[in-house]
Amino acid sequence: MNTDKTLKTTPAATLDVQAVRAQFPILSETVHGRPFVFLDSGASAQKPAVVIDSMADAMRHQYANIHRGLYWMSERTSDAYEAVRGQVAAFLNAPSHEEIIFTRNSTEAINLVAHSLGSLMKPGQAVLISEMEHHANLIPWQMLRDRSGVELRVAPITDAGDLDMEAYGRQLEDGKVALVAMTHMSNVLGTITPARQIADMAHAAGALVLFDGSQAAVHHRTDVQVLGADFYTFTGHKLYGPTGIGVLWGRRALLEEMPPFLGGGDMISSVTFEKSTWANVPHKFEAGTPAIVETLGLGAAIRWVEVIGFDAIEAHEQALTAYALEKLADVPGLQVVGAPKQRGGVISFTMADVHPHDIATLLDRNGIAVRAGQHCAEPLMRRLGLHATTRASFGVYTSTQDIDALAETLVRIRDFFV
Amino acid sequence: MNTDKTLKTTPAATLDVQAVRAQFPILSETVHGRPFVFLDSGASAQKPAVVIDSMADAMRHQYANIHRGLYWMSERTSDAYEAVRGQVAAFLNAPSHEEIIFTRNSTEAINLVAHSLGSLMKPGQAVLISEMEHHANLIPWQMLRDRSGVELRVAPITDAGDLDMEAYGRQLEDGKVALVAMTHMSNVLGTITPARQIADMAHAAGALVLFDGSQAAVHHRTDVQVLGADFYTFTGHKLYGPTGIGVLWGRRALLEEMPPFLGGGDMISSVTFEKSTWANVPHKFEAGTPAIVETLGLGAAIRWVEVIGFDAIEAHEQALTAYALEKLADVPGLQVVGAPKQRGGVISFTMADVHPHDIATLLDRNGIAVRAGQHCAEPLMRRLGLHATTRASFGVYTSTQDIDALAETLVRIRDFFV
Amino acid sequence: MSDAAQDLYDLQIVERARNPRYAGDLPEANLSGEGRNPLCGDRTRLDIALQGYHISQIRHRTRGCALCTAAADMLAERLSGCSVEEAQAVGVRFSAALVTQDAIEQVESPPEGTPSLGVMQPLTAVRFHKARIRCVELPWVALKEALTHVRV
Amino acid sequence: MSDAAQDLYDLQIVERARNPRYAGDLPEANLSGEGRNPLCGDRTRLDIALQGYHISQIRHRTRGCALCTAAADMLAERLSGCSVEEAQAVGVRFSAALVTQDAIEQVESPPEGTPSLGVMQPLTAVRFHKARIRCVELPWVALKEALTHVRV
Ligand SMILES: Cc1ncc(COP(=O)(O)O)c(C=O)c1O
Ligand SMILES: Cc1ncc(COP(=O)(O)O)c(C=O)c1O
Repeated sequence: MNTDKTLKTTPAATLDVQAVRAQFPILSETVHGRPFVFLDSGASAQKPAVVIDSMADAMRHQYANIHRGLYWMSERTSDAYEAVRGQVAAFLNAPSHEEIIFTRNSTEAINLVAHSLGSLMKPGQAVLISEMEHHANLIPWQMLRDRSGVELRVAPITDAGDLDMEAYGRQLEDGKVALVAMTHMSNVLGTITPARQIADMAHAAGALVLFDGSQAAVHHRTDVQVLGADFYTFTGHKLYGPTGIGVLWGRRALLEEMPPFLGGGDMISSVTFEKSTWANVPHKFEAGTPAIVETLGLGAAIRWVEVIGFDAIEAHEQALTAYALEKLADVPGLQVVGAPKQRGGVISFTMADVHPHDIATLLDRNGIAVRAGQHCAEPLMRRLGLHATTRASFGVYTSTQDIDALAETLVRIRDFFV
Repeated sequence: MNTDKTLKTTPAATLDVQAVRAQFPILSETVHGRPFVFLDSGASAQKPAVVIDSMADAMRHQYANIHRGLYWMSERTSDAYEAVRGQVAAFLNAPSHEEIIFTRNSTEAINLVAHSLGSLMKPGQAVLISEMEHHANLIPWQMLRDRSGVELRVAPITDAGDLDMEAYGRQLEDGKVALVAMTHMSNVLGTITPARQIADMAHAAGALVLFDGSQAAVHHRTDVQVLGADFYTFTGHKLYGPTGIGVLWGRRALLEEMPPFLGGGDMISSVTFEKSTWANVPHKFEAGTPAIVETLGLGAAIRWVEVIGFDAIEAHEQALTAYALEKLADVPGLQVVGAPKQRGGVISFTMADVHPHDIATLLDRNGIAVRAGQHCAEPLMRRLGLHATTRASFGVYTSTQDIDALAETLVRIRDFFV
Repeated sequence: MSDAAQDLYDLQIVERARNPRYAGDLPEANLSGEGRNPLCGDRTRLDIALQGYHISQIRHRTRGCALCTAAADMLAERLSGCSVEEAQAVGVRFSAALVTQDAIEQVESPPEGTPSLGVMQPLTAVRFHKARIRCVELPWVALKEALTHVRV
Repeated sequence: MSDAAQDLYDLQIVERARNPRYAGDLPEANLSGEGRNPLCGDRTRLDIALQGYHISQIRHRTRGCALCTAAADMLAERLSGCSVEEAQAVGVRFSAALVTQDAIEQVESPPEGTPSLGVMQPLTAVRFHKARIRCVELPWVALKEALTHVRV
């Protein structure tokens, strides 16, 4: 490989990657005796020390079950928990903190809507998704279809990996679509979908729109009002936050209309054996003891992301992705999957004659973590005519050295096999 | 108050409470300038340092998304996650680790059964609960009733706070009951229900039985096989573990028959030599990225509890509860609610002329944390003819000094009001 | 009890709760309303005798904690003889005093023209006890219900 | 590549994957079976010519990684000429060698009477790569399916 070649792009200098990396303890680890090169942030991001510490500190110094506790520890913990709701609302520019529902992850958030909003849908109505959905935004709708007779439609993508907007428009034409549920960024192709346009077209056809922001919310600033969304979901562990915590945002009028999903403590107003009435939004949707400490951790993660700022994050990731695309183009036999108009920090690729599994294992032996397989997007794989890909995905701590290590090792892997 | 009085009981010496307390960082905190006296473990327990550290250590040194990751960090994290499944199975003496399903909490575990098993029930069948259920084991069945036309029956309790076994038997007589869903320990009365007998009677009548072990699993050793249970649930945060993680155990044949609850990634069957359906269980019920770090924390909590041992824990809590009942009997105007045959470390009480809210706030001003209200058991309150109670609940770190502080302060509160 | 507890459980409040002056029925009432807290089962009912736009008398029946009982009784005393408009202005002022822990200034030197809290003043200590704010607000929920159909 | 990678990607394995000797169709086959891994889309199909209880020939068509392809090809070589019973015994032995990282001893000095792994030996290095075990097991899933209706 020609390392003398002058690269056309270099990452923006707005983000001090080394300083960022220093905040992630795990990045100092070695794997198989090599420095740990983590290129699987799309599956789950690593956690900065402030997130880890915020959780440990809560459990060390200020913890009790929340709501209804009339004592200091409980009140303080409740306040901290509810303050994160406000933070998340600001993070998404949601009109009100009462529109923020905490879930385990994005998957549960989508299932909540599929169950709760879904129970209001009737046969004859349809849900419209796309060909590039993660299973999390596919299976819940399939299950709804099988439960309730609602139709499930799939909008096609172009060969480049963009949503086919004309075909999408045609799917909306008969007015039967009640809900468009679509990814805001593909976890396989990196495609950032034209959310505003998708929403406008959906609304014009009388449909609501839910965006699966699991990937998107990590890479750029999200404004649910500018996007024109009705529902938006994301998941804490991809946003440098803890596992076990995700978010559903929904417009208040919709949330108020929807029946609760899970039943239990903390979601009721009054209970008799005969009949119960529900608490107000958002508590109606949060049954049982929530992931209290994880919510505080999510708050710390959002605070951390906001200090770095999405301008710097986006510039860094865009530059890094461009750098990676260039570097990977030099690897013999390597084929990047898709060429979407707008791409976040996710690149899937195949390599002639070398199977993704073999690539992943051999990269790992060199300390480099990538994902290989179908990426929970089997129908998309079929659409692309592929069985599996290797995927490198980037985070705020990803450096050009990481990319260099990836590209160089790929060349050696290829030599090893061919 | 007569402090010279010789007490008839003192806690067993098998547990070094001071050594246990030293492992809980939060117990060194002060509240309103007083030492923190925590008597709300029934709502959520505090966490020992090993639990806090296990979570932080995972995020610092060994974290990645689990399953399908072909690299070292992911494999190690997957192994650690799955190892906790084995630990939980041993903890409950479940026949197989594949019968352990991780949920957010006990509430979600019960909702899972209500949705999934519930979808197999038909009008004409009934679910039987008791008068002393937590809302978590009531509302999901009400919602099932309203969704599917299944009948909801309620077995009465005696004035002492025990399940009325004769009435329970009569409720089973017509053979319509498909599932008995009952608490294994009341969070209000402390009643430990005769689970084996409940299960035997249910089975004889052709019904399955689910025990809500949210409280029970904390106080004594649980053996789902000895209990004759078909389903058992508990919640990590009451077992000195993290928030955001709970457990459903179910008999394999039932879990295999049941349709999945949430849809998403990670719930697809896998190929093995056996090609048996076990591959579907438990993963069929775990959609999306689970609470990975919290599961590891639960593993640390169980390990910690098992080192102390349930013999010591139970002896300590039984002695402490007896001590507390004696001490509280000396508080003028105080009335303990219920006198069940077997009681875990939970005592609810009322005090003539002083409202539970006022008691809780005034105790808190003295650093003492108790719960006041309806304890997510409104119908039970109605049955008892009460509007609210004050509840003190004990954990492995509760000391006789904590009880003394409670009793003395209650006397002063009473003096203040009367 | 500790100083801070004394703050909240001011002697005036405890005394009121023990011996409310405005508890009971009001046969001549032409308005009534109820406030309930489903989380603890507390409840307060207000009976109001309205003459034109003037509140001539108020009585309450309260099943609740000391704060709730005292709040109901002090409401009854403070609003007796007020116009509906004044009553509502007192309510606004009271709410404002409860909203934030930084509201002390506002409590101590309110903007000109706002009605005084009078006998209700000690209740504002509850602003430091967020979880108890519902308790002192419950009578005001009842008042709001009672005045629903009164157009000023 | 590093030493550990060499371990797994033994030259024999890589060579097999590159140039499988038993790939293709088997027109005279009277049994066939398929193994699929839905997580990655990998698939291997075995065609088997069975004469009485003896496997006379095996061919495979594999769409998979190097480990899967080599495993299928080595299976075909090892089991050609075996009885069904022997084939199953080799399978049991192979499974045991993959189960645990402590199985080295068992791999190197198996209990008496157990059949040798022969050409398959290098595949056992996969026991250190838990996530890849499925890859080398896939041909055995196919074999099991092919033999479902053969009663020994
Ligand atoms: C008896 C009982 N059941 C269920 C629950 C619900 O537990 P969680 O809120 O963790 O789901 C509790 C705890 O509040 C409980 O005490
Ligand atoms: C686009 C997309 N949607 C949904 C999910 C599901 O997220 P989680 O597993 O946290 O629920 C993911 C992550 O795997 C994703 O990439």
